[in-house]
Amino acid sequence: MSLTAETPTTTSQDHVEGTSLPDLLYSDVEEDLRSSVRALVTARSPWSDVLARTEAEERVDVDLWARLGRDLGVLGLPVAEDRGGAGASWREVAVVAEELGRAVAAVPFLGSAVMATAVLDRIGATDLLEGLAEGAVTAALLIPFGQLAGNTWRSTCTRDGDTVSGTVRSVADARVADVLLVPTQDGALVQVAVDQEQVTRTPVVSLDETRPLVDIVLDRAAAELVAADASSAVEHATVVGAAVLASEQLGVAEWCLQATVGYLQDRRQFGRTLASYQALRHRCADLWVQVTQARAVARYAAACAAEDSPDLPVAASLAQALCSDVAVHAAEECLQLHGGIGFTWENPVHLYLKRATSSALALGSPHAHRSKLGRLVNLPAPLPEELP
Amino acid sequence: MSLTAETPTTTSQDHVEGTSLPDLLYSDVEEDLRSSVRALVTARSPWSDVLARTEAEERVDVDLWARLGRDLGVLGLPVAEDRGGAGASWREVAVVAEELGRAVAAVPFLGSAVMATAVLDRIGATDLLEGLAEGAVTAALLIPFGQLAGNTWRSTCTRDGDTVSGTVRSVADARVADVLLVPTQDGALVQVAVDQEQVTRTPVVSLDETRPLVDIVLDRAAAELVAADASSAVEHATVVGAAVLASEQLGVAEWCLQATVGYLQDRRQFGRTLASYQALRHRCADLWVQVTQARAVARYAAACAAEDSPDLPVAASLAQALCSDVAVHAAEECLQLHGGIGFTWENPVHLYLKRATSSALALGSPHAHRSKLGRLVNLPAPLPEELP
Amino acid sequence: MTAPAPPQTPAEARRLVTAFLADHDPRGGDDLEFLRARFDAGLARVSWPHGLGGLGASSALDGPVDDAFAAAGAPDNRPHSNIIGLGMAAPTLLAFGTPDQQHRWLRPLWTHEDVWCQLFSEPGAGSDLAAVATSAVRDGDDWVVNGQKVWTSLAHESRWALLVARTDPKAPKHRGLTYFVCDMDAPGVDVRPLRQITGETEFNEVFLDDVRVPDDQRIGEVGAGWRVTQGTLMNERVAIGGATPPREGGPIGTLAQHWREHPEDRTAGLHDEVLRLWVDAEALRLTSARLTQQLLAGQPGPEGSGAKLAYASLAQRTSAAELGVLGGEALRYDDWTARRPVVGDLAERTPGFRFLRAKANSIEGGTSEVLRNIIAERVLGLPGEPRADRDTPWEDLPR
Amino acid sequence: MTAPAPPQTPAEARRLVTAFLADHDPRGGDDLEFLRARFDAGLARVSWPHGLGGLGASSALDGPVDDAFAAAGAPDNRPHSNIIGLGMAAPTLLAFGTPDQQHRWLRPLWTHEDVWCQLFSEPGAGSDLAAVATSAVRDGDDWVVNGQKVWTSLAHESRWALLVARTDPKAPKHRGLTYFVCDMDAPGVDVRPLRQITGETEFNEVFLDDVRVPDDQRIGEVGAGWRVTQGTLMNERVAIGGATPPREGGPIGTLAQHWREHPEDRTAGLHDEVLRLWVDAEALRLTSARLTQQLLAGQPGPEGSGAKLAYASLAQRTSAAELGVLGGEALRYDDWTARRPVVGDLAERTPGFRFLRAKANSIEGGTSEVLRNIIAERVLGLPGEPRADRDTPWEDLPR
Repeated sequence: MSLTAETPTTTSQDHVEGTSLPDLLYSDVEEDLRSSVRALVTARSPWSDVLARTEAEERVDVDLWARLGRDLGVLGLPVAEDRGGAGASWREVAVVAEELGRAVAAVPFLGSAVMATAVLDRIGATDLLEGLAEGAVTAALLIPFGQLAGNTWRSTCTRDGDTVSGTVRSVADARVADVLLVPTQDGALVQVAVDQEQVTRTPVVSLDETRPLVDIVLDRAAAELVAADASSAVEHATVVGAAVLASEQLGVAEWCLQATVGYLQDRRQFGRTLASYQALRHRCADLWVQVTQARAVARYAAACAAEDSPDLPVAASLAQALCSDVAVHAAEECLQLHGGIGFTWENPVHLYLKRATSSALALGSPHAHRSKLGRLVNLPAPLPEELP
Repeated sequence: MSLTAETPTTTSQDHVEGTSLPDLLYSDVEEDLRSSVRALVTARSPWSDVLARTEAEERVDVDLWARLGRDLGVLGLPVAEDRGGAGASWREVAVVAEELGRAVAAVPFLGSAVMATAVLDRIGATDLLEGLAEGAVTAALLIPFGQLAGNTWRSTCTRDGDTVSGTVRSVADARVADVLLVPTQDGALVQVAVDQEQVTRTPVVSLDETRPLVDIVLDRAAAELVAADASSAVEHATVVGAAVLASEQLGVAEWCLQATVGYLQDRRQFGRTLASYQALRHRCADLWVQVTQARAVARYAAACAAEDSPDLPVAASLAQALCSDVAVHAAEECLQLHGGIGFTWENPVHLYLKRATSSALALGSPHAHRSKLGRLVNLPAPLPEELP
Repeated sequence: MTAPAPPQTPAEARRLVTAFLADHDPRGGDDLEFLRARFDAGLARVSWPHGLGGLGASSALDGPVDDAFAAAGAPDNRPHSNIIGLGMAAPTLLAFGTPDQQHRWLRPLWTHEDVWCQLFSEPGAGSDLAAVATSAVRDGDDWVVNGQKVWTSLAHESRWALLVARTDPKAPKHRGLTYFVCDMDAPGVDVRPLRQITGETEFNEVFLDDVRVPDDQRIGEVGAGWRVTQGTLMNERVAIGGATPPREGGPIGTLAQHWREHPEDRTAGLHDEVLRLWVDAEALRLTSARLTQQLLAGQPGPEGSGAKLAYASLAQRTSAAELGVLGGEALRYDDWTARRPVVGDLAERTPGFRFLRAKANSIEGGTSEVLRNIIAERVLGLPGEPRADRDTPWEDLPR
Repeated sequence: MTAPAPPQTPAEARRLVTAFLADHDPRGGDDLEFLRARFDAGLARVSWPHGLGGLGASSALDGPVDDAFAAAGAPDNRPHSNIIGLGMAAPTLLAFGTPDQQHRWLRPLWTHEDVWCQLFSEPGAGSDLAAVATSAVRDGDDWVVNGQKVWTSLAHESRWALLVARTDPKAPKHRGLTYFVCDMDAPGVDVRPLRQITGETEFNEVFLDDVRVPDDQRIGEVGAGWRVTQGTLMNERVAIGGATPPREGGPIGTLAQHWREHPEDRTAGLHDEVLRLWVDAEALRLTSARLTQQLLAGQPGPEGSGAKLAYASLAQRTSAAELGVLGGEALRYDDWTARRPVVGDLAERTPGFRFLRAKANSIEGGTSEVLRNIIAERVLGLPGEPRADRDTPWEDLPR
């Protein structure tokens, strides 16, 4: 299959629908949702458990994952009620992602509750959707996690009758998936149950072991057709994934800022708290400014996804370009201002640095998203250099 | 004429002659030279005079220019004694440039004593060289000041018998030149006396009025052939110009750092000196680190010019890429840390900001020099984007 | 008589405008009479109080009312030529002025009969505004003012000035200040243009030599000048949360347009920088929009300082990128003549002008360093710098 | 007997090596005997004193001597495996040790019989090293040491450690410290691996529980530990001014090579970043070379702190660019197992490892913030931060 390339427009003004912008604040409902999720992850996923799990046999927090579905019912938020969902929107999904990011929780939310859900919802695959929304089934979209969202990409998986074959490297959130959603070379989407010999999942030593990757080989695996023409649905799902990932990155950045400020207030050097040093305070202030910007663009991306706005591709790439850099920078500042202790394994900072770094590369690096924006808003690349 | 494009090499290792580097320190002779020049410009070119001259009829400090030639004899430093020069090298020229930069002195040193001298020395045009070295004649190389040093460039000036015609915009150091050295479309170099009707010099409102530009129109101006094939000499002269300009930029940066440190020690806010604020001190420390790097690369570029090293194109572009940014940043920090007073006309900071900014654009912007380095050291540009 | 209920919705506000316009021809010719009538009808700014140009409505309705008048072709009060009057003097008078003072000054201020300026900064009191040395000494019903102010925009066009002066040099610096309104036509007021690095004379120095200010032009109590000043400056920052411009509405628009129209100026390094600036400009636009939404929702946030900090950096980087894109052409400037700036001139001038002018963005209205201090202390709750000057009599402080 | 005159030129130094090699077969098989003989001949480091492995020559001749031995295929003393011994312990012993101490420790140190480490940092004393809490109490001819040290590289392989401990808690923090050499095999020394964010255990925590240190292992006077420590740390910084690597000799080389070999990974934004890093790497290389030239010319400059600051930033930016160039492939790591690092492993591992390891560059050996303080104070002459802890007894300081 081929995800169609974004269509360039003549001027960026075409993207501006007047000056009216969606609501960028958090609603009361969203704040309640945030409180529930935060209460759950605080109780069930303290960072020491997250750290221990990065070297445990079972990398995914299946208990937390089950509770998110069963107890909180936040896995089907964007799905209509008549399809088994909660009838909310991607805005609420983004709030959940923010809290899961803040806790670097090891659950396949982005893969199953965002991207797999988005593609199935777009296609209208109601049966599978219901399972996902209830938390009974976990699914993963079979794309390399580093693939630029929504961009030209050709799957190498091929269909042959009711089977599918192919190799996909570095797939996220597939470690505990029951079902793989496989885009194929001919533009279709098929579903593959993992409990068959023809599916091999090889764990990858991942930069971020709180979202461990696998390499997947399908060797004439039994496959069921979901949709014959799923190109645009897959493209849409990855763009929604990028939009929601920005909120997760925001949560990471917020934790890092908060941890840094707290540490500076506690730790003493030369008989004074670190917070009493102006150079360090100014760095926190700059970081705070960046976090406020990350919040605004992440909210805008979530709102565009919720409204299915034509500006969604711009909003998603904007959010990825900005929030990726902010989250990484926040984690780097958090480590640096913690000094040596922040460089040790037995401190949570590295979990956030690794999550921030791998999230920045996921679904396209900030460089790739900026290049894409150049095409979307008509800021073209230079002409090729004339050779001498 | 066409300056030949730089030849790419297969790996940058080709540029490394072992691990031996030239002397990057200042010799005692150079320090003596520095003292003489500094004493002269301190006495003869205080910043208040420089400022007044930016709006005076005569923008160039012809008195200082005469003294540099007559009293100090620093206009023919790189020229061999048997050609009327001092038999020193581009290293010493760079020290003079540093001091002239530190004083934002309004003299055509870069144009006449560096680029015109370099091209004539390369060609071996002894008669003209002697005049330049003595300070009896001032010459300017007729290229747009923004032209990337040493790069592909085609002159639009054409020869017709003993005349030359053409228009060149934004020429530096030509305002008081007696002789114009004109590269022509056919690769020759001709000299044109300015005291003829067929030469029109139109002053340009320049971003840096301490090095004012002119637009020049030659309309069948009487011209004398200097060399029929001068392409490589002109290219070399612009590269030497870029190498020496880096030292001038170093002088600008050094003044800005020194002025900033001095101001912070004097000025009080909230009952304390500004120097007592750690955030400001850290910015000075960062600036100092940058200035030490600018000094090292400027010295290296001067040494490569002095030795006519094959690494000179790399050294010159490296120095321009770095020193341009350092000088501009130093001037910006100087202005910002002076606060409002730094934003006023009656304060020297803006003279340095304008000199730094225009020097950064002169002989190629830092962007252009980095791109050129990419070609020189084999770090190629991306392949052209595939269109969808 | 009880005041009528204020309008609650944009539609209700627009109905009031329609009713007013039925009685007042917006193109009748006498703009001043029209503006005065609009003020008297409470439709100048509907969020202002009854009897003072408003109807006590939500500030969210001010925009729709202005829009409705503009749509009808009504004359406006040239708000961009009286920014300090409308943005700072009016809110200060409303918050701290006596009823007499409000009635005396607000109408001609709003109708643009009187332009206002502020006499705050001094050569020795910039970021440390509470260090002002200009003195005001009581003499009968007047105060006699002496000192030098600086960075005063519009002083040469202004009828009135907000003035902060020291009335008690023996008190600690924040406690010895008093706030006045100064008549700029009074004897002893000398306005001299102050030239900037752009060549322009956007600002002024103002010398005050035995200027008599009647005590009824004092705003707030004697010695309470710092509190009033803080109120004024808070309005300066809130003003940032105004209408959200369209995408590419700021300096990025000029740069993006040039990039689209001049393929020959594009290089790889500049491409990345232009895209980064586009991202940052759009992020700042959305951040400012979110701040406005917070204000309208009654959740005033501290993001204003952050937005100003980010704006200054963005404007400086954008104008620097413009120079880079232009390359050698940017070596040329347009005009160094000392002259007064023209409103809206920024986009018309050379990139060099924008580059130089943007250098002031991180200084004027609170330096970026002071804003970082404010964010660290007030938003993040980190401790402030040790202060040696809080409890010492002003006259004993080192200067 | 008078010592022979030290060699004055590289050629003279090389002649001494040739003469030594005539009597000692460099490939004779017993490396330790060869190294001991080289030490005894004063050719270990010719800049060290007579009788202590050297000939009192200029330090500019140490390199040529090493090169001459290497050219002859002689065994070396594995200097990269004893960096703290050679770079810090040896200079400290030479500057502050007694003749007995120098004769006891320098030869086995140089021959690599004894590896050394330093017991300086503590959980509560990082940048603020003078705050160490580890105590040393006099008991007869010994000192009894108790405390916890951290960030100790090579502790698990070391025979000896440089130790700074508090001998007078009632004195101000800088004045109550004493400097010792601690036997790492002594009872009560417990070395525990400390794991880092890379997964590796490059460093150690060292617990000292009633460790007895004989008084003849004290370096310098009781209470003079801070001065000795400063001497040690100064050597740490001078060590930066070593041999100049070739162009692209550092992390930039790995990045540049990848760029050349993988056209498919190139993008416009990354191109500019790679070129900027190349420029900065070459600038730092030249700056370091200039610093070395200054040192050799007898003009020790303060550039060492600046070079370390710039190196940390460059290493971090370069490894981040590597991740960007690799894109999705950089999501993979190689090995999280807790293990001891291998010298020279950096270029062999994944970009993710280099990215994580580089985070320590701005912390270890003086944080970038401390280095900025040092530059501002010692180079630029700006005032230091107000210090509340200078004159207070250590035991009364808040912790």
